[in-house]
Amino acid sequence: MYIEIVDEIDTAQVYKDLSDAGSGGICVFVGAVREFTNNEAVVSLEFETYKSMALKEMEKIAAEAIEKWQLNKVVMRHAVGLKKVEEPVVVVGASSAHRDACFEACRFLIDTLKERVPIWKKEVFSNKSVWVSAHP
Amino acid sequence: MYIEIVDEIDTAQVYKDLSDAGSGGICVFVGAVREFTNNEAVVSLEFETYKSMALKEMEKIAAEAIEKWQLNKVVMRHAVGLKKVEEPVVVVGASSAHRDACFEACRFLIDTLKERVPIWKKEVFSNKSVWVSAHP
Amino acid sequence: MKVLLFGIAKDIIGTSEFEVPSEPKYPSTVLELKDVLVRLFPDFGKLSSFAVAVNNEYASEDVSLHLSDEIAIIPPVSGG
Amino acid sequence: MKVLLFGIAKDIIGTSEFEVPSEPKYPSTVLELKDVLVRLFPDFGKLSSFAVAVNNEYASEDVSLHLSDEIAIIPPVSGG
Repeated sequence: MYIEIVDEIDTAQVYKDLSDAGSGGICVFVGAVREFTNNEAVVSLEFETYKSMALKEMEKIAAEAIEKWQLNKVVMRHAVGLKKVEEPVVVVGASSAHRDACFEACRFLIDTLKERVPIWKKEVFSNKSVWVSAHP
Repeated sequence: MYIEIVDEIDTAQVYKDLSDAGSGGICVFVGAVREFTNNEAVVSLEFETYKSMALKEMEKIAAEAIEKWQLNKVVMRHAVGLKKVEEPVVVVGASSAHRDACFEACRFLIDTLKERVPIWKKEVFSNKSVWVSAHP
Repeated sequence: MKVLLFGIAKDIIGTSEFEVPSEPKYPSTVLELKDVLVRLFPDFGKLSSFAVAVNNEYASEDVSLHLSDEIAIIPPVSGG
Repeated sequence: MKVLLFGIAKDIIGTSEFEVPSEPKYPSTVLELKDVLVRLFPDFGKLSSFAVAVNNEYASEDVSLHLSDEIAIIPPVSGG
């Protein structure tokens, strides 16, 4: 299990982390900065975290997934700091004997991370900046 | 669109192929050689293809996925030749504005590849070898 | 009683750590802490959600607070 | 009329290209070709499936064959 908060995501590393002699399937999701939000040009994103709690929540999510889908390996890695368009901000992945399990688990990892892990994203536009989801 | 039959899969390359300023989500599936099939130890897998038709089928599948899920980029890359335990044999992936589309598309790419693309896998055990799925 | 602040919560109070007033007394539960904060900073009442973590775990409103706890305000998360 | 062979089809015939006999006449459709092959090599009848590709496309049984076509036998695929 690789659970980390990092300054930079190294997407070339994740396959090595997940590869395993018992795994026929590996599924990885990478989230990156998109150039537009609701047709407004995004300059950058800024991520902040409550690190000790974020790591603990990610560990719980990974453990839940490992048990439910009998995964061999799991990666959850989130970046913090300023991220520009096209830069990766999060990578999650799972390896398992067959492909159903790794697909379902990978989807669960990213969905649950977004719901529960204390990480906050500020979208910086040319004329303002907004904490995402803060207001209804 | 990156559609290829290769001797070796470079898993470190795929993120770069899929990254795109308009993509918030990238989903990748890697299929690898598992050490056991039905509790029998696998020595290696051997892949053979009808290359011209395989590329054509993969292009059709990728085009179908791009249209259905409005993908930004697609990768379908399959290896041929002898592959040992833990080596990657196939990588498929998709990038899209949001994560629903890339997850669904990635699953479609690998499922449809397995159904339609003329590639054949021989499982080599210590005492025999078997063309997978050849017989009922 | 110190609370840690992140994201928009930090912007609302203007600092990353806030010392909760001890007068008339410290809040003894998560609910009381939330009441104090919304009273002092009405902008907390406008958030989509407003959770409290005690010792690195989400805490429901009836959880008791102690001066030795690590307490944090968790405004709506938006990772990924 | 030449057909390309892959996977177990190659093992059944023992070669990667097979010259279909011209006597009494060449098969004129995919169905006729399949009939000839199953007659000559009964192991084709034991496969889970047995498709034919004409010019790099899966061809249904009523498709006509010409000597200039690239014809291939597609035993059950198992990529991935």
